[in-house]
Amino acid sequence: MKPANIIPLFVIVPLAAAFLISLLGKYVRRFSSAAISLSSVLLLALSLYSCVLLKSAPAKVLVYKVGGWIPPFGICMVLDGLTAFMLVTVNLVAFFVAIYSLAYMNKYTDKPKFFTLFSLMVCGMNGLIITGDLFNLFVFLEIASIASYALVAFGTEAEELEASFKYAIMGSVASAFIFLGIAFLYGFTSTLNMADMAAVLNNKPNLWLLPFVSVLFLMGFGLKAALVPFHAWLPDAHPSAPASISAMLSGVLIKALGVYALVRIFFNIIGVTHTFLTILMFLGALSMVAAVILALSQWDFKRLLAYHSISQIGYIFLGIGLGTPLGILGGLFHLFNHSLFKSLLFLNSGAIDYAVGTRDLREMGGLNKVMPVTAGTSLVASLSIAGIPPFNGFFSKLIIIIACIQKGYLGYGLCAVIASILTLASFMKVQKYAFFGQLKGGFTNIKEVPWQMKFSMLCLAIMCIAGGVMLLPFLKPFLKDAVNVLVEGTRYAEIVMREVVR
Amino acid sequence: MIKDPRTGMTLIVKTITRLTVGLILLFGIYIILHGHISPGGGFAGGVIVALSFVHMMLAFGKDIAASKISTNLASNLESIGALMFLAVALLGFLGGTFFLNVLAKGTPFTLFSSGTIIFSNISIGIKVGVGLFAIFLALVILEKSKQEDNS
Amino acid sequence: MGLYFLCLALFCVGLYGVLRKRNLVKIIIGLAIIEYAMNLFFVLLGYRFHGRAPIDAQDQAILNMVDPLPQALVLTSIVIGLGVTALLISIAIRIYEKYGTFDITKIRKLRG
Amino acid sequence: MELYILLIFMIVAAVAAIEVKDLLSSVIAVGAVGFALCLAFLILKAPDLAITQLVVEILCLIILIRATIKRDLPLAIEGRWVFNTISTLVFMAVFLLFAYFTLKELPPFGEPIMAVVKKYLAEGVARTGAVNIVTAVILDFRAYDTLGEATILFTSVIGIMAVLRRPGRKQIK
Repeated sequence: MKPANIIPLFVIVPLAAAFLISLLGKYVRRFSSAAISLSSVLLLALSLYSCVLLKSAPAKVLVYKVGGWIPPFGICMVLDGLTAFMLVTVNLVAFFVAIYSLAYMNKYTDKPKFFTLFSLMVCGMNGLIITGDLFNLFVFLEIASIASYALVAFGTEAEELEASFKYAIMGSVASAFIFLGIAFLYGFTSTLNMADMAAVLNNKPNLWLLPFVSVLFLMGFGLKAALVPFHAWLPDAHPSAPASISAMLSGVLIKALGVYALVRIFFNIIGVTHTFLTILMFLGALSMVAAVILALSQWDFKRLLAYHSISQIGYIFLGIGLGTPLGILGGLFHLFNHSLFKSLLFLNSGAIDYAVGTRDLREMGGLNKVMPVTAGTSLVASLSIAGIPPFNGFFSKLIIIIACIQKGYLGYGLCAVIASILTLASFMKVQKYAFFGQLKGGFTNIKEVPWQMKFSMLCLAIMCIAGGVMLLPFLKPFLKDAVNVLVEGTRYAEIVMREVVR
Repeated sequence: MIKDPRTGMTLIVKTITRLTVGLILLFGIYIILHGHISPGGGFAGGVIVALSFVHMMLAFGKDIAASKISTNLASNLESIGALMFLAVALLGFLGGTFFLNVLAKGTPFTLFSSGTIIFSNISIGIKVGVGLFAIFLALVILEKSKQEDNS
Repeated sequence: MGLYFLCLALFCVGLYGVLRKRNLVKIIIGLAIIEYAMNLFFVLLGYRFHGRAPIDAQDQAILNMVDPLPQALVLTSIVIGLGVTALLISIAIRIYEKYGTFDITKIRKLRG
Repeated sequence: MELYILLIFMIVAAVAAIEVKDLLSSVIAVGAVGFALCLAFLILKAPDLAITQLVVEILCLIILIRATIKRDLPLAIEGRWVFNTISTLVFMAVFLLFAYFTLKELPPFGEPIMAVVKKYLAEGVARTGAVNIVTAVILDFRAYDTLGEATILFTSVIGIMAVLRRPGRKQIK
């Protein structure tokens, strides 16, 4: 058994879970819960094991040839530093959200369908992250997107259906742009393998093609990632979904489908130019500031969180757009941290909704007396997202700001600081209205949520507190390998092809 | 055109349908099985199979079509088709790799050639056929229950 | 060249429908047109003058086949289009049921 | 030449589908686009696609007609109509202008590069046993894509079942 043989399991396990749940979930009681727990544990273990595996690999990259066909003739899967990093992020959040959903989804009918779609969404994200083939990336992107369209409408209330329709239309247009971009690239290079394509593009001069394709991809993946000019769907879609799905959407989906795919294609295939990085930084800074200002006036807890997601995506793009190793490190670290604290915040909002039955901040108040776990974890998450020192959000924001200053972009650094202060203000409001103050009369007999929900929230909170250890020497290679993949740029082609031949 | 969703269309349509629906189904199965020799394949054939059911449902009304194949059975069959395709993919592990075409290739131009491709086609055909039919059935049941709500 | 351009023009017609129309069914139709256009564009990329369909014949050797890869990819893309369209139609039907209209301006949230 | 005629027909039908007031006519016009596309696939020597497009188009049309029949609605014209239309048209003009320059850099129509594909054509039958090269590509060389495709259809069926079910939430006690 070669070590690379574990790579296809990232797709097989969630797929098998999805098919089995949809077949047996109706007949066998608790089958869906058992299957989803088992598959998420397995995926988490596999993703952690893949990091260990990668450490011992000589070139820090493993290639799996699906069907035994040598790339570029067949499809290959590539496991490198960035892939392993994203896999850990996705599967970690998916694990906690799955545990949380076991109890939370009692509010809705037809649990097996929910878990089937959930599993398919995880499968889509894992497949997208691990693939080394451009069209395959598109296929898995569509799996994850379609599952998320259906999940947003899972409650089948009017508001949810509308949000889902809007999201589905925007998402499909984005997919059309991406498909058109792939078609142009195929016509020009006559290959679909990412490494091969990068090699061909390096040696083939062109004037208009790459800028045009870049714009197509920027529109497509920008829509999926909800960068500011393309963000209109997110504040509707994310609050409408069930809370556990909001956590997945804001926590990892926009990052896997948007940030990861964009970064992988631009850095490793097309190759970044100075103009592109400038555009990325500008859009990042714009998202950061504009979304946080919009968030300040929100009273719906989940809608407020959705605007903050756009703002934090801005931080990630600002960091990556700097293009320096330190900036990319900050961006990726912030991606990891944001997926932890934003999913935690959405899970908190779901817990409040579960116990109290409202999402409006003005109707809450004094909940820390009846829901201590929810209140405590949400305080941790709020402080993390606002960038208060011992928590993980502080470190990643600090790295991004230092990287800005190092490269001489003082204006962008200032933007980041201002956005951070505004975020703090916004979450002070949340804490004040939801958890502190006088307990309202009707709320005295509210109970804390079931243990599955508490378990997930507590674990995520602990990871938020301890997030800073990621920068310690013995864990840093995990981030450093991911950064190296991006810093290498289009040398990706060489690295992968050398591994293929071996 | 559609008089009553319960009883379907007129006698002429019903008689013609009785004659043609079996042929359409057979044609769909032919397309599925010959996917590796002639144009077509699991997906196109599966849609044709689904269309034969849809045809029957439009002509005879929902109840008769649903008595042949219910939503529950359809979604179960769909899951089984999907699992079969995954099993074909996993079969490749016998030869060491995911999706390896392990079976003997046979002689080209005959029905039993090309290793696992024919099994992939069959499982995709089952999946697509019943899956699309299930969509249509679900839409019709929704409309019907709405009409009952109104009346 | 001219064909490619016309194909992208068709893409733009669909895009116009999606962006400017205020009726759910019209938006779905616009999306369907976008899908047709992008599928056709990809297949056009693989066409070869005097090419033959990529299917071997028993009694003759076929030398100049058209590019089969775009055809395989577009097959996948057609299925994706079908899946998305069917999902959108069912969502639209549920919205119609709640509001009694497909008109976007009468549906509160979707405006803008 | 016939491709030009078909494409122009498709554009005209598409404009009709978008602009016509009656929803049923609009659905039928989009059906015309779909069937013209099917013919175009046949001319472009893609019989697999032609069959698939044909049956998918029929199924889509049946579902769309069932969705729109007896549900006719007027089209409303919004406030800032002129401004939005002009901005959309400007965006499209810019898109097409840049696309024009980009298309010049692609290989000319009818002469694809076919770098990877040569191997499929040369060894396809011998290595996979399938005579239909398209089937060989989708079920052997790139079978993993097809697994994704089947999963997409599965996802959308489950999604549709989930969206159409009722009630969506349990009653709150």
